[in-house]
Amino acid sequence: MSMKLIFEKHRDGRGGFSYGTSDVPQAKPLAAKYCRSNDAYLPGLSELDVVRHFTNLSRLNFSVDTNFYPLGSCTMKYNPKFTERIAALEGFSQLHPLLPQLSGSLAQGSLEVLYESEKLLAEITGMSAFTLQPLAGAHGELTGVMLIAAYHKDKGSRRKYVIVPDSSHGTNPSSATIAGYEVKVIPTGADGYMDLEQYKKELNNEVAAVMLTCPDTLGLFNPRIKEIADLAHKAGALMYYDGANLNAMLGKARPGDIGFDVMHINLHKTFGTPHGGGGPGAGPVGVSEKLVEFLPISRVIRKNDSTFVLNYNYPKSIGYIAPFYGNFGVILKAYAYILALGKEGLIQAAEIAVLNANYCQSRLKKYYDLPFDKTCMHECVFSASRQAKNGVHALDIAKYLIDQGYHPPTIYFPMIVKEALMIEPTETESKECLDAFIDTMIKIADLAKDNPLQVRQAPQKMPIKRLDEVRAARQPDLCWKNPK
Amino acid sequence: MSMKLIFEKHRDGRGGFSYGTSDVPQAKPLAAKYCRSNDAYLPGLSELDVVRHFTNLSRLNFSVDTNFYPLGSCTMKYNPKFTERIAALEGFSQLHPLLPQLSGSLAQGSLEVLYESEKLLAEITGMSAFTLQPLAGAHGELTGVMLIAAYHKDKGSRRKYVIVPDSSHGTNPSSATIAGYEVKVIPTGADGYMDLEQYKKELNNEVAAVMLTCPDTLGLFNPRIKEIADLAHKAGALMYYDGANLNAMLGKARPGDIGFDVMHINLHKTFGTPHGGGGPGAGPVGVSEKLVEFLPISRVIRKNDSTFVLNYNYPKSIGYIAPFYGNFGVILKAYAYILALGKEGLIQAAEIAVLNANYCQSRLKKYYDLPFDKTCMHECVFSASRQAKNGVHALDIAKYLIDQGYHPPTIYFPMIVKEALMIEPTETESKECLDAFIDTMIKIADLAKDNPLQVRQAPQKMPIKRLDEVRAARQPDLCWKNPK
Amino acid sequence: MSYVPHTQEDIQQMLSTIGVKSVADLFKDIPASLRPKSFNLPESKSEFAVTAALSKLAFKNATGLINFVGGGFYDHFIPAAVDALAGRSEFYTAYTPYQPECSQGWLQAIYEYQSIICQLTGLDISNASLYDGGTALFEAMMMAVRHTGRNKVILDSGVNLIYRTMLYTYTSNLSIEFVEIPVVHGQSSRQDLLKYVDDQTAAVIFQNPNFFGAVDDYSDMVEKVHEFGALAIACVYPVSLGMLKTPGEMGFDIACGEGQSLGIPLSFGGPYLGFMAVKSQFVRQIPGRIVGATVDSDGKRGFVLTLQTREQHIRRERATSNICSNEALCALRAAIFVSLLGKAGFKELARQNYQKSEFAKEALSRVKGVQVKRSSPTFNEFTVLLPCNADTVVQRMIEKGFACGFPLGRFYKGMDNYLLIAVTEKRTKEEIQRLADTLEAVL
Amino acid sequence: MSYVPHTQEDIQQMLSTIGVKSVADLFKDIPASLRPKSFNLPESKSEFAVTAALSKLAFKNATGLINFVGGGFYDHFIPAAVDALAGRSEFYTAYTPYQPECSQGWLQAIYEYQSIICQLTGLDISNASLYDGGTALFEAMMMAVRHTGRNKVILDSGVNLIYRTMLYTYTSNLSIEFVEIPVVHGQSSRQDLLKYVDDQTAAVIFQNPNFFGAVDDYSDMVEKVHEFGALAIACVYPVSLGMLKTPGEMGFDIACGEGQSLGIPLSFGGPYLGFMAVKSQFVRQIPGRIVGATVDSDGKRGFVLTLQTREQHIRRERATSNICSNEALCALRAAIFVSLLGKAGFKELARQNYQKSEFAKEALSRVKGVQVKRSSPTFNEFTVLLPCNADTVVQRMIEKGFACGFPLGRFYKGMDNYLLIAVTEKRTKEEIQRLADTLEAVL
Ligand SMILES: Cc1ncc(COP(=O)(O)O)c(C=O)c1O
Ligand SMILES: Cc1ncc(COP(=O)(O)O)c(C=O)c1O
Repeated sequence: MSMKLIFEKHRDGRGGFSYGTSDVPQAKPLAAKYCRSNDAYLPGLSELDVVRHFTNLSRLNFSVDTNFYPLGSCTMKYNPKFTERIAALEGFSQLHPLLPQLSGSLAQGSLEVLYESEKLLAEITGMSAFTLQPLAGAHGELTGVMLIAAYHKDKGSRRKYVIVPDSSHGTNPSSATIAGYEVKVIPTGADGYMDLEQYKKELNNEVAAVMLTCPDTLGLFNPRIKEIADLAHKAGALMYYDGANLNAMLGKARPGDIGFDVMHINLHKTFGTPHGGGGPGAGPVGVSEKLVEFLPISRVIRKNDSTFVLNYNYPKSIGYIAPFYGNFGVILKAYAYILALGKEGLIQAAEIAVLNANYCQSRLKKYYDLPFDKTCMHECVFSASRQAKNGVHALDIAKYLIDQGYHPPTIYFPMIVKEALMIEPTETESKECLDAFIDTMIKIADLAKDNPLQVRQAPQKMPIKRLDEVRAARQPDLCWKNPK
Repeated sequence: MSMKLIFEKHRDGRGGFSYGTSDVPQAKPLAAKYCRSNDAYLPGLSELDVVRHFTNLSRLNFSVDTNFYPLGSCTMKYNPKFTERIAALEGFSQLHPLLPQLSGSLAQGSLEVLYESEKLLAEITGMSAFTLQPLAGAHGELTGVMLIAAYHKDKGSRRKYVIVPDSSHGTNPSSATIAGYEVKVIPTGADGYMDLEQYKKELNNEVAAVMLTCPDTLGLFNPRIKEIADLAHKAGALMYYDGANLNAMLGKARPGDIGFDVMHINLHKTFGTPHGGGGPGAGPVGVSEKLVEFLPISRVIRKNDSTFVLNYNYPKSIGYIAPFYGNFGVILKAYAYILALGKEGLIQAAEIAVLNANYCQSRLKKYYDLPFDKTCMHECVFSASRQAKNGVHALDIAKYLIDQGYHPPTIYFPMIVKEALMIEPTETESKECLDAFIDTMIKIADLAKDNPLQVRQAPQKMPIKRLDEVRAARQPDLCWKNPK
Repeated sequence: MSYVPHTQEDIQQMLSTIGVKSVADLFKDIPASLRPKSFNLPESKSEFAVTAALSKLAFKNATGLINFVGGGFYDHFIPAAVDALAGRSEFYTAYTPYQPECSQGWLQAIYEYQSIICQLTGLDISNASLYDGGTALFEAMMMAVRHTGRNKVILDSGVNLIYRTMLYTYTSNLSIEFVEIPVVHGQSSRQDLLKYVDDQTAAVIFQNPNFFGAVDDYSDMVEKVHEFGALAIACVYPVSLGMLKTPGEMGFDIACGEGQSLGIPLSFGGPYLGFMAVKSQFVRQIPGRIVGATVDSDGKRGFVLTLQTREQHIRRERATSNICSNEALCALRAAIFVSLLGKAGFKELARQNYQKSEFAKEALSRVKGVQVKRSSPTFNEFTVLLPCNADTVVQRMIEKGFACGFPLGRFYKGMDNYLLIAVTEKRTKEEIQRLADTLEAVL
Repeated sequence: MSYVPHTQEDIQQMLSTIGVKSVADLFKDIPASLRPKSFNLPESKSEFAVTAALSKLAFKNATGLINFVGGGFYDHFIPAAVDALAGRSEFYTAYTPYQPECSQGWLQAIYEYQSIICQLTGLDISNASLYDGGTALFEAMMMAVRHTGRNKVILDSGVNLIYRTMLYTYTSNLSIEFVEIPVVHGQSSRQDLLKYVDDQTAAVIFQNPNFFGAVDDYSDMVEKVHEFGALAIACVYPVSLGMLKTPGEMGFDIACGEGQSLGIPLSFGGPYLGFMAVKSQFVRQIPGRIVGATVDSDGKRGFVLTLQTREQHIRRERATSNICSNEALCALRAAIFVSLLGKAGFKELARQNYQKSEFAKEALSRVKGVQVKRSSPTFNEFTVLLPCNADTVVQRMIEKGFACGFPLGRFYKGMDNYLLIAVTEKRTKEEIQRLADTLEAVL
């Protein structure tokens, strides 16, 4: 079933939603020169047809609520339903962000949520303070690097470089560039960790920061992480912690204790807030004591009478990162999630996430190449090189999994692993679910030997087969064209 | 994909929802003789697995929001989403029904909804007053017949019979029996209407009531309906109007004006409230002046100061039909629906429902036998007799439609039409949707000639094929059995 | 709002296909004399306007009272996942699963619901739902009347007055003879049962916990009932079955009741959920829809509506019941609710209701002038005797933010000073203590 | 609550498969010295307890104020179908549609969103969403800087101060030179533009309607900007595009802005929706994800993420933007919102905003002491001059139940007596009249 575009269902003179007749008298119309000459060509359908369109569209997606979704680096855990109910409360959902400008008393509940969330995140990570403004992980990275720049500037040193390992997520080097730095890339050594010698060579007083993911994108915790941090600090550089993989660390290690100076958290990953289709996220940034004064404004302050105020008076602040206080709705859900799990629940999440990943790794390593055979953290990264020899690539494996009802793992990332298959089961999946998935993966490994074509022709059961991506890029068709 | 039962996903020691630790001290346990000896064997799953289970189950259903659903006699129109938002408001959804017993002031909003809904329904139907207590259409019928019995008893006459036409819905004769009457069935004449001569013959002073659907289950409006009512009244019988087909009559004719004494409305059909899987419904009963005193208690009264009270003081009332005020949530949604559509909207609903049905009838009558070739109202009833000669029965047509993504029409009802196909498109379906459906029906008529087997083997695209219904009835397996 | 998709052009094309000039022509069978005498309805309104108007009405209802009112309808917490799942369009906007191939989701869910009801009640067969507790009780009674061919029914007066009134209403045109046996010290009088039960008795009906909250073991009485060939019917509160002896264990033939406590909002009286479970021998007598498992032509398990020959759409005037639309969405909520809680959660729910109610008894028994009735054990509801008219106390407590209980004088003569107090898992220790303190203050 | 399904038995079996004794063994790579110095978090709570606690906080926020505050973020009505559809699990709990075969629903919905944005703005290409209006503006500016290889940016001071502040923040470590041109009598100063625009200019940025609500036709200025080879960027309010001249019609190269008004709740500042549309020549420069149509191996239309070589996960330090997670669910809401309204509904939405705002101007201009600024036409927001400090008036109006507008003194020196008033379609005639009357009373 391929579906018509909603524009293709349009009929002139058909409409859905009605605003009723306006209760105010007709006004003098706006002068024509300020007005658009034609109405926007928007789809006109009845409400039922809009409902049917989007309901049936939704049914074409895999999702956590319907499928196992072990998309590595994305922590696609179960997102509890109850946090939606809270975010929908009128007191939260309909609050205008400018109301605190009218009177401090109008948003005390939301300010308390922000204040308490910051405190909880600080305790979870061992950082001194947080800003909740960044709107996603990458946005947090950018904010973090800007804080680092402000710090160095304040010290009177204009440094030029940011160091990232070659296993890093693409957002890391990109964020560093956008914040005005040049990027130095350190290769991964044979042991799966960043090459320490190379690192030492590159480290000097031109380096502003070292950006690391920990556990890294191979799912490994680098036991020499502290040494790396110490070296950076000795060179006057700051340590940035990409918190995308924080799920594995909850209650097990804190970036602050390790010696990181700045970090972001992907609230939407670690703390289970829905981000269907790619967002919204939230990327709060935590800093160590020496960077607190540079945090974005506003900041929420608790007064002695237990009321909350927004304080804009931080002369060294870098300024505004978001128009207001961050993605409040996301922060609120993450806050509710943290309260529900509590200390034990968060530790359990980390432990079971790691258990699940190691279980997958153990059961699959006979069948797929494991580039670095170590205890992993929340995810394990295989290579399909062995299968690729028979023409069955990571992509083919992904497509075959789709036919079996599984969302594929992340593929071809990290880039340093050929034919990478990055599996992050998360803690909310049961052993039965993992076993069924693993059995399917084993079956694919067998097929790759016995009947590679079957894998390469997948998917067959989906509404569409493989798409022509080259054509998509060469002859871009990026929006529906008005036929008239 | 056939799905495991939720019980089959159970694991001992696994649980979903948690109540947290109780904040009160341990109490002395209840004596063992009052307690169950074993815990109920209920499924233990994580919340995600429960969510995934029911989400994936839902995906196995056709529904109005995903499919055209022309199920005759059921008025499967679009149910607006906004009424859900209203019913979920805390002031409505969390109101305890006994609160008016504590203080009249605690439920003024809900009492107003009930009061105004009754008034609107009375105006729509031309009846004098309504009770909102009946919980579905059939429950309304039972209530109505009980009111009729109370009326006759009050007049000192104990009548024995209720007359129904053979085209009537099964609930009519059943309700009459349960209320203590014997049923007399009048056949349908060659013209598609109740045989008037037969009717006159059966009518006498032993007849308590005549129950009619109008338009009837063939979708026809009987132009002699008034004559039928007059005859009944002359015999001292009351006229009962089965309102299941009221959708066609909105603003076009009112049962009260025609001379009906008692009627029910299927709010969940005509006034668009969701009743997934078969309910909940609501079957308010309206009566003419002479029956008002028998209505169930409580009744909502508006006082001079515009406040509302529940009045239980009606000595001739038949008593309690429901524990409280009816299916309040359903009534509330229907009330919102009526307010949104307003006068014009309701008339339009009737007109377009009838237009859609006649359009289907006109385009299909070349291909399927039309037992009574007349202008129909909201639904048209075909017979698949012609196709049956080639072994393609109504059931086969239904199954083939399923494969094409259509919910089938009602089949084999009304029973007086052989191989009946009862198509009720409703007003919320577009011409494009009808055309596509009609084209499919025509294709089936062609296949019935050219390739009957293809139709008879349907469905092929569903998660299951045709089921063994005989086995289901002969070896009933009606609940999951605890394996231990 | 209008939900009609037709453009003027559509209408014209359709009319010409039909071969008539105007929509009015389609209504020509309705004689002019039968056209509406009036159709005075308000004008169409926007979604926003209706939402705003009804939100105002919602605000006119009491919200935020701390609730200790039960009386058969309870303020339990409903996990958010219940709303999310039951609200899925494919459940919400389908209808009765007449066509199994495109309704397996619904059919399996109902089968699971039936299985849960069987597990809770300890009986063999459940139907797919009935309207509510009261109509379920009526259906159960009629089933016994049909089965035994007798017409005398013994009603324990611990059965909710609302339900007893419904039974009387429904049978006013039938020849059923009722006998009520009294509740003595909160429990049903064995002596009176023995006095009245006989071989003319079709059914004996008990409620557990009874309306006053009292819990009993009815096994001895059920045995007596069976000696006379009558059926024993239990009206039960499902949440209590996480702890209490089941109807099945006590030997009851039929268990039924109100399922609202299983994840269904109070919603001012409905929609609720009538449930019914019976011993297997009554499989062809039980009213209502039933889903059964079977296999498809490939031998794969699937589910269908079954045993339909009992029902009105086939059996017409000889059907076991006239029910057609039932309360499927509420049954689905119940199935989801119980599945979310699971074995352990459901037990814990019952436990916390019991514990908190016992704590409330303790707290209230320390209030001067309040006498907690303790003649029988209770589950989560109990009666207290106040030193003055309960109605007045209730009014004062409302002003303090409490719906402190149901004043029994409303239902029972001579009980004007009694209050029926329900304590669910939602009530915190602090709220219960505050109830006691506030009561002390207003007395 | 715990959302972990593992039983003790599961854990034991899994550990033994892995070949370790305990879960702790899995964390052995973390040196003891790096274990948390503290992890002082509250205990786990039940869903009910968390819901109850946060409901209390929600109540501490203002609800029920009649809202006339805009400032770039508007109180529009959101049809219930938007929530119902965007909340569908298969949309809600999926992620970026990297795998097109199991994500066609998302991909098509984004393609439709992109098409809607193009229709609204009159431009050719839209991306799949950016974080918010401010970051979208930053991305647009950087695109111009990259494209032109220049680093001077001219900013109209009618651009929301919040966004201007964000631009300054983001560029503090980059060498961008900003020039602000003043707003004179509510409109952007042509004279000043001519003074500053030159062949070093990368971009000129306008906002329409500007922060004071003033509407302009920027065509003449865009022409000038283009004469110098610079790009013209418009920051626009989507709802206004149901009436106002589009960025495309005025010749803008890039349109961007805040999409909150398209069916996204105010929610105290987010999640919101940054949108961006550009002329087709910038197809390979636009930041963010983009969905394109293509065909599958059977020739059937399907949708994919395309032009990914612009993006960070491929291009890394040379990407056009660092964005990864975006605001997809908000974009979906916008697509559904606009689809529900349709052509006619969207136009009517704009019309009612305009009409009601004009009515409010009339009503307020009759209030003694209030001066409605009328130097420029406006859409749904306008400024008034009060006879006293706006802050004080705002306080008094809050007590009367109104959030009567944004006191401009908070953002602009010397504007302490000015109030910025927004009037959306939600405000009724009666409410607007009451605003005027109450203002009269408190002044
Ligand atoms: C390791 C890593 N870092 C950073 C990011 C960027 O986070 P976001 O998508 O929230 O911007 C991701 C996202 O997938 C990631 O996996
Ligand atoms: C004609 C007719 N009458 C009565 C009923 C019974 O209504 P309900 O299902 O609401 O009990 C129906 C339901 O399908 C019907 O179609």
